[in-house]
Amino acid sequence: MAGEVLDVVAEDIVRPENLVYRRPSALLDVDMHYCPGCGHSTVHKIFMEVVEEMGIQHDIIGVAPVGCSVFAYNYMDIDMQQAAHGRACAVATGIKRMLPDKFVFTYQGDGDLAAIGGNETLHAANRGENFLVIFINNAIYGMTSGQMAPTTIDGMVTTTSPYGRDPKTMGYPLKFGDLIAPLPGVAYVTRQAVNTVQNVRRAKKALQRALEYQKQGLGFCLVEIVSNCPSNWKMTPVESNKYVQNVLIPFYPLGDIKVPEVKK
Amino acid sequence: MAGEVLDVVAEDIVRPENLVYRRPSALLDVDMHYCPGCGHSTVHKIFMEVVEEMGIQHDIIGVAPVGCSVFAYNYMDIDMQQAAHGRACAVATGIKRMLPDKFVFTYQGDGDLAAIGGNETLHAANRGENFLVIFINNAIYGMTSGQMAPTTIDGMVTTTSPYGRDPKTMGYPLKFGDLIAPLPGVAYVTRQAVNTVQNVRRAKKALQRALEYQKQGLGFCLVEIVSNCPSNWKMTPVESNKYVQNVLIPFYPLGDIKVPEVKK
Amino acid sequence: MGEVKLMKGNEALAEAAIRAGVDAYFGYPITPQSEVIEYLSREATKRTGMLVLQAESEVAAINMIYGAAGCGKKAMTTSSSPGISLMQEGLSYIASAELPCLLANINRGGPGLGTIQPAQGDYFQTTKGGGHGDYHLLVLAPYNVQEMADFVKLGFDLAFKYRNPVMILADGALGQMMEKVELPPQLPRENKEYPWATTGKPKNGERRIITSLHIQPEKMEEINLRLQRKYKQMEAEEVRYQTKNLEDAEYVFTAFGLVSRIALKAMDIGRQKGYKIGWIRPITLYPFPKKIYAEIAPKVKGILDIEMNAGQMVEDVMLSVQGKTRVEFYGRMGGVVPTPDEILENFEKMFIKGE
Amino acid sequence: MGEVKLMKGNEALAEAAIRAGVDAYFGYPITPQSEVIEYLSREATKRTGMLVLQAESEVAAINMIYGAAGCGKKAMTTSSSPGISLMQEGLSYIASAELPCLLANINRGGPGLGTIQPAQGDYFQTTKGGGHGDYHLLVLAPYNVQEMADFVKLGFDLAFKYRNPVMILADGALGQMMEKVELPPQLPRENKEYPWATTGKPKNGERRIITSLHIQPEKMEEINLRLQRKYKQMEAEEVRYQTKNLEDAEYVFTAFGLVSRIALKAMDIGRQKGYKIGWIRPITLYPFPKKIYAEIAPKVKGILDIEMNAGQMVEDVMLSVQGKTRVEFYGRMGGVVPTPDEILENFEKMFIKGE
Amino acid sequence: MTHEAIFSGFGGQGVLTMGMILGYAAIFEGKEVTWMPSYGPEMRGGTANCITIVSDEMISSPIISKFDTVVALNQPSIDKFEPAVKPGGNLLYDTSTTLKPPTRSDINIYSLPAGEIAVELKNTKVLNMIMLGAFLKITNVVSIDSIWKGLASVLPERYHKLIPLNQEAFMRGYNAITLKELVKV
Amino acid sequence: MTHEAIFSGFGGQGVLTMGMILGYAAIFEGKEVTWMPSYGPEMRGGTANCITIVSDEMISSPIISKFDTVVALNQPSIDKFEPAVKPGGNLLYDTSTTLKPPTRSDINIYSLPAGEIAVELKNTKVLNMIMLGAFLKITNVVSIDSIWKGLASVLPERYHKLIPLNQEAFMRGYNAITLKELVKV
Amino acid sequence: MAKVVGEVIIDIERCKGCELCIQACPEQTLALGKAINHKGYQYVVKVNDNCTGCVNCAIICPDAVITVYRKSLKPKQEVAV
Amino acid sequence: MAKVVGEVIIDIERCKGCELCIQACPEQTLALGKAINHKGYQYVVKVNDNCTGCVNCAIICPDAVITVYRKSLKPKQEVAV
Ligand SMILES: Cc1ncc(C[n+]2csc(CCOP(=O)(O)OP(=O)(O)O)c2C)c(N)n1
Ligand SMILES: Cc1ncc(C[n+]2csc(CCOP(=O)(O)OP(=O)(O)O)c2C)c(N)n1
Ligand code: SF4
Ligand code: SF4
Ligand code: SF4
Ligand code: SF4
Ligand code: SF4
Ligand code: SF4
Ligand SMILES: [Mg+2]
Ligand SMILES: [Mg+2]
Repeated sequence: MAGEVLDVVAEDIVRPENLVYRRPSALLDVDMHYCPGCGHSTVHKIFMEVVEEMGIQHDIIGVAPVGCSVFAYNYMDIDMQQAAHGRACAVATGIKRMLPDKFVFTYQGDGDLAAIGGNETLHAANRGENFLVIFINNAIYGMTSGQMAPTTIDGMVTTTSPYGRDPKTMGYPLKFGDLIAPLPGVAYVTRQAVNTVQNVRRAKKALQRALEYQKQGLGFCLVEIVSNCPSNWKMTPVESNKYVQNVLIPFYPLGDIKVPEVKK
Repeated sequence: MAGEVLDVVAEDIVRPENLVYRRPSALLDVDMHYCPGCGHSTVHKIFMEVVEEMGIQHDIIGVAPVGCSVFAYNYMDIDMQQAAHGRACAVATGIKRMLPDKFVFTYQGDGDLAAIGGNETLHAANRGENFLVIFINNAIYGMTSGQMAPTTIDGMVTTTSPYGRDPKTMGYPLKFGDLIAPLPGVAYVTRQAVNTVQNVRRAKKALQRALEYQKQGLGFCLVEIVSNCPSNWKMTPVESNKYVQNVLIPFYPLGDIKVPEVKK
Repeated sequence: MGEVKLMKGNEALAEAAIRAGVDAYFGYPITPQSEVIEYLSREATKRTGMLVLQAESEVAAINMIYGAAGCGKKAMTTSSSPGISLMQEGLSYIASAELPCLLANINRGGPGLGTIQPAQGDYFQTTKGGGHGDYHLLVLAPYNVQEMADFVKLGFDLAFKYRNPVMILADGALGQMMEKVELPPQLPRENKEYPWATTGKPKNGERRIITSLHIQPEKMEEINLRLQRKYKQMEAEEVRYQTKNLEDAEYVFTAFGLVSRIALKAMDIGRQKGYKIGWIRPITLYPFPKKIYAEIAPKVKGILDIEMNAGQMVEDVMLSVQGKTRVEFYGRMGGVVPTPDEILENFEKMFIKGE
Repeated sequence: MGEVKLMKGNEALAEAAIRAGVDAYFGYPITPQSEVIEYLSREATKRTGMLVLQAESEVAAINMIYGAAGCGKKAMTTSSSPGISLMQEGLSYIASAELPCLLANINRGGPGLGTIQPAQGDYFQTTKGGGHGDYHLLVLAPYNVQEMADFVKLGFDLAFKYRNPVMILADGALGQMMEKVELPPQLPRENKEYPWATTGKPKNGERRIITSLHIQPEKMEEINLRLQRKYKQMEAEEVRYQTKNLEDAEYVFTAFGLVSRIALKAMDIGRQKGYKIGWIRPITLYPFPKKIYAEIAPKVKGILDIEMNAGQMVEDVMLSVQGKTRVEFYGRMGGVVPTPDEILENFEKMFIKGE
Repeated sequence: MTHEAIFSGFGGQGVLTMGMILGYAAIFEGKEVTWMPSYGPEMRGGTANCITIVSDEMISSPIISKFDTVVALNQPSIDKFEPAVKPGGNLLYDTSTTLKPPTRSDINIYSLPAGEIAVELKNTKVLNMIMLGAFLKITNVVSIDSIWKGLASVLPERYHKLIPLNQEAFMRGYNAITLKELVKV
Repeated sequence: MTHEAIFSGFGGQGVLTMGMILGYAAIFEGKEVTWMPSYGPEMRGGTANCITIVSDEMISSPIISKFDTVVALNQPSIDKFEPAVKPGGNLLYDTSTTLKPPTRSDINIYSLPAGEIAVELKNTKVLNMIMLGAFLKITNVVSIDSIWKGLASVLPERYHKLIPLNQEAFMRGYNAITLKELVKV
Repeated sequence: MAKVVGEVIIDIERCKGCELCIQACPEQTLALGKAINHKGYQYVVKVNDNCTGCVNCAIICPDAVITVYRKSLKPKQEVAV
Repeated sequence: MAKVVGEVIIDIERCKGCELCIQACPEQTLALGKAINHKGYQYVVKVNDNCTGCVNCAIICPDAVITVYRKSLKPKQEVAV
């Protein structure tokens, strides 16, 4: 074996000083209920890496939505509240206004954030509430088994658009980040993905930047993550990540939509 | 008297053939409850002129909001429904989807449309619902006696911003028309006013255009009217119209924000 | 006999809606009833042209219903507990404006986000008026999949008869389970004009106004009196219930919906053990079948009311009985379904052991 | 004696909130209670640093309360009937997640948009749970401006004692009228840490979760059982009511809130006419003071319940009385307030003439 | 003793303030008070009124339909509330703007040209104080001293320089009324 | 006659379909049926089951906790539902994936290597039909003919070409079971 | 050249005295009168005959109080024919 | 020149067999095994020793199943010293 040729065995490598990746400590040591390959898990993981790296595990309060990530609080080892469907931004407003020195974030699906919760999201953004919204856009209602979401793209088949979404009658796919970016209360809007290694790295950086901005009190930050739902898209995880790349990202291009003006 | 010099007396002039302006017949022959000089009345009047001129009094269904114009149905001589606060666009969706061949409109204040009703307005716009929204922006909650509205401008004193609106904590004045204009379902967004004779004429034209677009099935049309609230602004009607001109219009500039692409 | 199928309760309800010639469904997905909108999305428009629209929220959905119903159309929605809570303002408006429409609440375990398992914790909300002001929904409680289908047309008939919202209250199990169902015939969508409906001001007639605002209290009181008369009429004409074994009953089991079937089984087991148990199942929860309870009360030793909640219908039973017999309650909560054995055991504990 | 002022009920409530050291008010204007947010906007922040935030809607407001209450802060809102209906989902969540907070419903005439005049049509919604699932608000019914002020601190004390939402249910007149009020002393905003509150995971301790989701029915049933135990405890410890002239009473007038004062006047007039009338006013509507009714029932010829609605609290009176005496109801609706004469006249019609 | 009064007029005439000043005055005398405004959209531009009850005992209903005294500042108020005066009660109105005076004979009717007096005082805003003066002369519910205290409580600090003018107006109204033989029913 | 069964396995193994085919078959025989799936988030990736009751009379409770027959397609299902078999009832499981076989002695335990048979048939999707065949052999609740009809009803038209394969699988399961002396309790 | 003359009819019971028409009239034809109407508003009256029937007042009037007539007057001789 | 060698530790009970790591590995070190874990998933196993510790698999793994170690190997002689 290769190892032998170089005279190195696994035990030589598997040593604390050689550790280059481990599960973040802020992610609880339990199984996540998400389907195999689901982007929710990936985002949980990288966000907890950020929390760990910034050393803010005791200074952050999260708001879980109603959606597949309703159980986020079972995995993130931080104080959390579970909000009614769509109301995470209102709940986060209540928290942040009471605890302005703490980090606050919401974690929401596209149905939660942009359908039923559109108004709470819009107005929190417009008030410039100084918290972070992590917006998982998987173009579908995951938890309720695959109905059309505001972000479902043109022609996409879901259980409530069984013949493909027809924007003329069902509404157009909504780019919520683009919608609110012009509001003066909004500091940072970016769209990321977790379908490739590189995208995961970038998404993590975006989450970290958003928390830095929050620390500086710059206002509302939205990190949208174009994600997958292999179960309801009826694809394998690998296929689903390709669909993200080839179909979703062209419609939801990645990158920063708004960045704060540099303060001097 | 001048009349005598020209040998003409009032009776010579006041003849049907000389009539150049009369109260529109689609406006019921009753007093309106609005305060003296209130723009709501003006808009009611010109909209009923449009309805009369287009001959669609029997083919239009209106939705009244909750706000000072809740009683719109007492003045407009057409079929109307009164919607719960903020839900006019949902109600109108129900009507228009059932009666696609009729004209449908909502008539809403800024609190109704942009605060509590933000989500219904946003999603109706995004679905491209083929109806007209008449949006009376008087920068205040009129009916409930003068609280801050989403459109209240920076520094403006209201009963809930007694020291002037501070956008940092109370949110920024929201330009709802600009917000939704980019949505593909939206056909027409314009901002008008009724504080001067010329502006009244233009506003009327805009309302008429919106109904023409609806006839053509172009989608969601929003006619915003920057209006006054002398009572709650604590001004005379004349002062209030000057305030519209000198303070509000500079922040809410008049003109078309989006017009439909010409179909050929 | 009509077409017989094995169907989920939610699907049977959806299929029945198509066959009843319903004009519009506005709804928002929620477990355990999303099959309704899914089924309709697949089937309805292509078969009858019925409109099926996924609203942005339950708040929007109920107000779309308001608009459509105000045009005299048959409009409906379905949801489950939290979603129904969001509709309370809209329902109060609809009841006040006297618009006919149909709703179904496929009740799950609460309060809060709760569970998605079957429950009956929304009885109070449904029958006493979860919204503001004095109004009532007419409430139908199916106990099998057949009734999930049958109550759609019945519901619309009653809704239009009274110009009042009708609610089908069923627990999550009734939505999810499959049973044999005989489907009703396909009716056409009738394009009826109603004199009160806003469809464009008539050329020769008064304009129509749909409103619930009557700023003069005296006028608003008149509206209320009219509503109250309507409720009285419902009490006189629409009470529905089912009974078994009341003739020789010394005890009565009572329950609504699915639980009534579990109680029925418990009754059977109890009878085998020699207890003379009878059974009452209210079908209309509002108007509540007070009379049958009042009649049976003096003749029995006690009534055991069983619900999947902390004790809600039992108040209506007690109000009917007026102290004329002992009323006891047994309930499970949060999505737990009681078993027949458990019911009987508790019956024995309450009524037999202590005697 | 504290500072005495002539104040509107709404203002007294607002002033009392500042003095109780409340941390946050989230609300949305609605007649007849907008004075609360207006008063607070003027006074609160500059005096105690209390947060006053005009939310975009009642739905947002109640969920902001959830967030703030979840941090262990004293958070409150006020609204009136339609606005309260919109809060039902949020209230069910708050009750289920066991968060303490204070609400006031300055009840107006319904259903629907209704009127803005005083009414009591939201009794059912408030006491039986207008939201989904088995939960209860602890409900306080003030009958004068003094109690509008006093019940703020009391409400928060109870809310934190039970970790349960508390609702002040008052009609529009109580909000709008001015009376003499003795203001409570200014208390500091206490920056207490609660072990259940999410303020950042403790360095040496478990993280805190505020949730109402318990996907396993058995777990959700446990939550429900805990809630039910809490309600039982409230019934044991928190029942409040007031009586007059029960000693020799042959009849009882009962009513809550403002109407109880009108009933009191009717009682006085009645006594002058020689009728031995007593008076009961429930102060807590939930838990309802069942016992006093049960005790008095066998001793009197009848109870007349008067409400500004179609008959809601009367059901709780009847449930308490269990058929032990005659219970009659007299009500006005839609914002109409009954007069003392009218009450007495109806009393005579029901109880005296027929005798 | 309990006195049940209603002050009614156009919005903007200060009728709510009349009741408030009376209310505060009564409080300073240790009395109980309830003050109940009409509220709602009809306020807007239209008429406004407030029921003010002053009593030595706890006041039960703040909303009543018959009054010991009605003070009407305009014609619609006379029309609306004349029938609501208790037999033997008082109706006070301003002759300056009245076209159709009250006609009941089972009540005491008082009037004064308050509008004209206000014009004399060069401030139409004090019309309500003139009427309140007249009201007090008729009813004597509280002392004039208490009214001064009530006035100071109701008037925001920054307007306290207007107190003398208001007092003058009040006294003009007070003195404009001659108490006549009371109607007895 | 009433038969109360539960079919349980991983999500994706087609356990819900087993109950549905049985249900349809029963309907064709004029029987009453209730079919109650487990639903909820635990479905996702995890286990799934459905209670299927077939009876000649109206069926009361569709949710029951004790079963005449448990059909377990994986180990967790055996672990969970072995205690829920009524004394004297049946437990049927697939030996192919079982590490810890059931142990109760007051019930009839049947097994077959359904996984292996499926591999032989070159289609692991038919595992559920194999198990259903075995179930029918044991319980004899409906006729095989009715099962064929039920199969046709449940399978969407476009998959009807797969009917023969499914029938074969069913019969393989049917024939794999030898009925033994019944436990009597 | 023909001269244009106008006449306005004011529905005084419906006028709310907002004065917007007064502002809008280029001929200063309108002013607030001294009298009040049944709703208690001081209403608008004509104070000269310069009205040209330009309709400004009617267009700006929120309450549709004003009806306007306009006539082109031919030179006197034509009338005399 | 130093060669970099890596080692991955797979928490097989937590692996859901989504195969994303397999796709992401530049060295084809990972593949789905035949066995299933307690949750019923076929889990990932190492199939060669080419791992360079590039961390790709760990970064893409949604469930944080993989721990990675990396070591720079000095040329043999140094080891032999
Ligand atoms: C008031 C209310 N309405 C509806 C639901 C049902 N529901 C739960 S999650 C969800 C949508 C989930 O979709 P999304 O927000 O996109 O999250 P995902 O599961 O896709 O991550 C819905 C409609 C609910 N729980 N509450
Ligand atoms: C659910 C609900 N919340 C609040 C209100 C009270 N309310 C009535 S009108 C209104 C706002 C009016 O402002 P706007 O929409 O700007 O209309 P305007 O009166 O200024 O024309 C409010 C908050 C209500 N009726 N219903
Ligand atoms: S249903 Fe979709 S979004 Fe939800 S956990 Fe499964 S894959 Fe993820
Ligand atoms: S309150 Fe304002 S918006 Fe309402 S009618 Fe009066 S002036 Fe118009
Ligand atoms: S029509 Fe023109 S000129 Fe005549 S009064 Fe009106 S504004 Fe003046
Ligand atoms: S604009 Fe109209 S309402 Fe205003 S003063 Fe002129 S006529 Fe009267
Ligand atoms: S660390 Fe890199 S090389 Fe090693 S297994 Fe993972 S992806 Fe492959
Ligand atoms: S990415 Fe993780 S969960 Fe997926 S197969 Fe690889 S190790 Fe298993
Ligand atoms: Mg989603
Ligand atoms: Mg406004």
